[in-house]
Amino acid sequence: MDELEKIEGNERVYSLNLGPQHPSTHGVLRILLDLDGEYIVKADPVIGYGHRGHEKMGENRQYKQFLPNTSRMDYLSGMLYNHGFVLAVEKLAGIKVPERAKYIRVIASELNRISSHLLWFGTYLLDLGGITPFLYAFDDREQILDILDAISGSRLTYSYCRFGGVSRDVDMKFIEMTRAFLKRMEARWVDYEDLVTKNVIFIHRTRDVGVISLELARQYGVTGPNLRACGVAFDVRRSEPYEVYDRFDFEIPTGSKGDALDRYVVRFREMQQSCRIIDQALEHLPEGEIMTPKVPQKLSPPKGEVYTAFESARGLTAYYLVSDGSPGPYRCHIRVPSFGNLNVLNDVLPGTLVADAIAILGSVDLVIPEIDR
Amino acid sequence: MGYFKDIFNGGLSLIEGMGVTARRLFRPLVTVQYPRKKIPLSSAYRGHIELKIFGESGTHKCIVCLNCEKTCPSGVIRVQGEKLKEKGPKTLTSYVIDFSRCSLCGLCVEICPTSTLKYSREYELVGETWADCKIDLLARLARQVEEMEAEKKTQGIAA
Amino acid sequence: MSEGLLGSELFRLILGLVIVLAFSQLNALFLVWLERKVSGHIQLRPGPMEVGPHGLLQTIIDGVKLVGKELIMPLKADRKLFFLAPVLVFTPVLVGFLVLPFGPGLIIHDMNVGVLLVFAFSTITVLAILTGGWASNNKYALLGAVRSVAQNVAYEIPLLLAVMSVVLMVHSLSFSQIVASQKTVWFVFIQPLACLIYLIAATAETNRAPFDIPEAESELVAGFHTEYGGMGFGLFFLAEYTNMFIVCAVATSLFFGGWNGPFGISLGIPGVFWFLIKTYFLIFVIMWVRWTFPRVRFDQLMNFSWKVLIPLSLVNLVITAIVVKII
Amino acid sequence: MNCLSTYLIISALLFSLGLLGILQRRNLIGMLISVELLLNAANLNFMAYNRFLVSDPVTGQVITLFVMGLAAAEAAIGLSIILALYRKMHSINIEAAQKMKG
Amino acid sequence: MKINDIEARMHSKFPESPLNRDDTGGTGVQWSIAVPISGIRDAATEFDAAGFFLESITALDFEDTFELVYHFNCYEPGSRASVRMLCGHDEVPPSICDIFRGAVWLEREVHDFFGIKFSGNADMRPLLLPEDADYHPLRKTFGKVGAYHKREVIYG
Amino acid sequence: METSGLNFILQAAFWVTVALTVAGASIAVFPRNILYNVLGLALALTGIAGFYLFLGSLFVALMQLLIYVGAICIAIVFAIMLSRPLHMEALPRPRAKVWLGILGSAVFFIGAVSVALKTKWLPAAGHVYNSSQWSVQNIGNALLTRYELVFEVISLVLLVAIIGAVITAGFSRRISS
Repeated sequence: MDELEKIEGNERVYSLNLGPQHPSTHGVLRILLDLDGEYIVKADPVIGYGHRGHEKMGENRQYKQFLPNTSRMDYLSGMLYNHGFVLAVEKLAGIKVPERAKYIRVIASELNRISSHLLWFGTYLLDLGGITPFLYAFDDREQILDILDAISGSRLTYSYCRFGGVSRDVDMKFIEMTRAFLKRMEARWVDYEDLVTKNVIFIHRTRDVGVISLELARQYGVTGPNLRACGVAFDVRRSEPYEVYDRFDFEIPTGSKGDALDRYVVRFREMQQSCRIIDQALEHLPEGEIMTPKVPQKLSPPKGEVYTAFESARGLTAYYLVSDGSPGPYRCHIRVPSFGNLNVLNDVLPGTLVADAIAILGSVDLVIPEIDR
Repeated sequence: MGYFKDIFNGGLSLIEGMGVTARRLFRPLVTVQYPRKKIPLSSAYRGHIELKIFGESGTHKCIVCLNCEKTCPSGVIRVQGEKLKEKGPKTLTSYVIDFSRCSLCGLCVEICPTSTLKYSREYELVGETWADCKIDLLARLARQVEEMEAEKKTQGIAA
Repeated sequence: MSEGLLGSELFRLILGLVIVLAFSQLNALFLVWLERKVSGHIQLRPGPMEVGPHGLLQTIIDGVKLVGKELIMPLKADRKLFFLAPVLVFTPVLVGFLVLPFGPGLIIHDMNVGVLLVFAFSTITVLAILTGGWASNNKYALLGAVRSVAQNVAYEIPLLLAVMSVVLMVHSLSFSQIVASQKTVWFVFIQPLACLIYLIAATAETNRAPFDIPEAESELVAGFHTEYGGMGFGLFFLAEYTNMFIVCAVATSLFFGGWNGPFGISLGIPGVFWFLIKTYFLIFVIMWVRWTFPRVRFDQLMNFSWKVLIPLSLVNLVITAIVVKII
Repeated sequence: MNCLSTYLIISALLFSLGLLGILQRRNLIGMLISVELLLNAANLNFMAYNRFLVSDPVTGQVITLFVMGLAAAEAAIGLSIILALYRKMHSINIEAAQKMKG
Repeated sequence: MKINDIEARMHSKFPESPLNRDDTGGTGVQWSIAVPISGIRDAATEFDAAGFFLESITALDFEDTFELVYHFNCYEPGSRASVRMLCGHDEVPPSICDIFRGAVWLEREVHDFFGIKFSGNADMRPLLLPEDADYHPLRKTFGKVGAYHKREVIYG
Repeated sequence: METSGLNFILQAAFWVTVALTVAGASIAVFPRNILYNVLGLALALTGIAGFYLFLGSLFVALMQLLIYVGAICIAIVFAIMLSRPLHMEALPRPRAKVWLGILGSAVFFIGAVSVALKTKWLPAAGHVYNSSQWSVQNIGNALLTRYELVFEVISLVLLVAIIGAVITAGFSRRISS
């Protein structure tokens, strides 16, 4: 390290602007890199290019009007964000949700989680230079989007959940489609393992790259698959089960070292676990209402606050809503997982190669608009 | 010997990967040539909103209550109505949406007391100017009514 | 005067060059199309379909578009070198065609040092890439250029060593003699290791995935040609594909029996077709590899060359030398 | 054109250009480039003499090849010294190298 | 359970501070404690030592005061705790960025949106707002002014 | 008639090569930009390879390209990239040094040219130019028979040089990832 300091401040170090427009920054992220040759001496992520003021919008809107905003924060797991928001508001207003709606929400959320992970899988391989897995993953993701399109009517920003239920009931066709998808994925996992997981080049590119130690992860508040890759089985679906997650039998995959390969494996196995959850939920999907009948159009929850955490595709996400009794929140704060996941890169990137930096950046699965909010 | 084993296993994994791509070479394609071939829309598809045509009256049922305009989070909808008679409901004179700002949340459809709003099945919505994104729903309705009548006529002739 | 070398051959050379120019351009356009088709079908999509039957004319349209584009140069770029580089990158590529044995007698200039000629000129490509990368005055381009140089230094050695083991067997540096001596048995069966090393090193030489680190899209945007647009980019692009053809053609002549059919069976097909079939098959393999694997990292690439390819090719060369001496 | 003295004059020109480079440059890599020019001028002479005067056809060529080998060695060593110097002094100017004495 | 240990510790450390417990999990936070401005560093040190991580820092803007809310959590089920701290509109709370490294950005974000400066955080450049931003959008006085309450209106 | 036309082309080619070589050498020496120098050197070396071709030895010409352009120029470029003099401010050349250099090289040039022109060069006894004798086989034979010792020594020198270069430049990275 002392040698590193010696090199700083002389003409060897030059800076490189990675982004805001770069093929691998996934959105408008800019990282100011100080490089020595191809080694990174210092990394300073610059964010905020996609800041839209969702929190301020939340304060100026009614609860239901803010719902469409939520899926635009993390557009890759819009269903999960919708889901979390309705959970928060239901908790705040004390609305009960019918069982069927709970199951449907879980199925839709898990499908969305798989689609988000599949997109990450594809783009991560794209970052590493493999183009074909990206298109295979998108092929699979397309199936999920079709399923979600069939129930919600849109493919990315769903606005499917409602306070007290969901907006549309599912039919047999949906169940068939989902089952067919689960069956299809069985064969695909094998293909992906052959094509990517076992690939010697891939393993060499990711093993021991971008190690986030458990202590570092804790310091920065890293959550989600990135944390689980460090060996902690921390998942909001398990630690504070919401909806009906406590009724399902699923594992929380963990890694050991916290390197990029572990993060990859954890996400990969998480997709398989999500499939298991969906399978069980389809099995036990009850009949009945999908909407609580007594939810007023203009919802005015009582005074108070609620902090509702849920597991989005990227980690622990939480809505912090403070109500003053009016139809809109007094304060609407969103805790986003990518914030900590990007922040930790301040410590992880220095000392790595530019090529590694791309591999690390891809492996933590950032969605920049989620950070910018 | 670990050296040669690594090389061998590495090579094997590469060949396995090539096997996966090679198999795909002979599978049917999954994409379609879009403008020539179109995929059927899902039944739930939500395009921009439009006014529903009710069979008995052959027109919409908008009562200009302005609920949709008020509930829209993005200020998409502009509704204007006039009182044609001294007593009685207002009549819709203009219903324009600015689709470029719409977030397709569907609040307007849900809140409409007469259920006269519905999602269209329009998805080819390219525009070159902001003005192209402004959709006059009344004009659209008139067009649709005309088309329906024309269709009825041809059907009548055929019958 | 050295008429023996330059005299009567001169007109043939010039004629050959004209044909080569035409062929290489058409071939490169075809290869670009082929690459798109191969990648498309591997990825379960049709590839270009709109222009011409199955998009066959797509690359020509693209070429016309590239020619029509404005030549944009970054403000502080080095003007002379910036425009020199794309031209420079194309010249060595053409020289390679001079000695390629397309068929028996179908060779522009059958030199007794033909193999050497191809590799002597191929190094100029690196200089051109470097010039282009440096002249762009762009850090990504410069990084790509530096990577290209380092990669070239590392892969030239196993490439030449692999070729040398074949040369040792034939006792000749002339392509036609090398091909002629594979009448019945192709050298790929006698020298499988050398063939593999040659193909790997050649992939690296032509900056093809998984060794495309000089232009690594996800890391360096477009590497050394980041700042090039229009025909500047077009020339780099064409040169890459022409280079690929040459490398595969050389592999065909060195290891896959050139114009000879397998095991001396020609099936009545003219030699030139055998040659082209095999070359295009090798090109297909290289494309297939590109659309399958992720990119290796820069230092892993160097390690792979120094720790695996060079020792193996050296051992292979020594064994070949001993065996040749004994026989 | 193709006679001995033409080559000799060209080689003399190259040599004096190389000499000029060595004498006036401060950049060590620039000096190395000039040295390469000198070696090539000598090589050209060898080849020309071999072609026009010497009875044995290979001597000049072989010597040229040897000089090339030596030039490669010289370049390798020279460049590595320059790199080492650069790491130490952060400069590749000849004045920087002079600091090393004594 | 770590959460009970730390609750006892916090209680003994800040004996006069009100501590709200939510056993039903209705608000998503197991318990919350209100600390004075000077106490936040002590509290954060305790949480750090107990192996908690910092989930979020946010602020509420009231007519009379800011309220900073720190959410801590650990890797055990149901262990979220919040530390609340009243902070006058012109007060400068101490930074905890040397205790939790991730706090640097969280505090920067709070500074962006509310204009609360943290003493001890050297990096106070705008994070999400433009580099030259001199406004604080989440203050209730910014932009369209809606409801602007005193703290007791909501928390009694 | 055809031979004269051919001769003209050859003549032209020769003088073009001369021009390129001299231009390359000048670019290698005069510009302050080190990358220009290297490219100039590459051009001059390619020109010299052309001369070898005119002198009748294709093999040496190709070796010239392979070793000088392909290896040495690339190595120099590599060193340039590693030491990054491009980003440094180029110091002005001392005027006295420049004049001294010009004077020295001019004196040498005049001397060498006058020697070259005044000497009556006589081919050695038994000199016959025969292109068939200038073949690769002959060179190879000579290398491994008459010049074998020199060949071995040069190989050794190269090996030592490579090892020395590796040690001097040092492969160790300053920052380990």
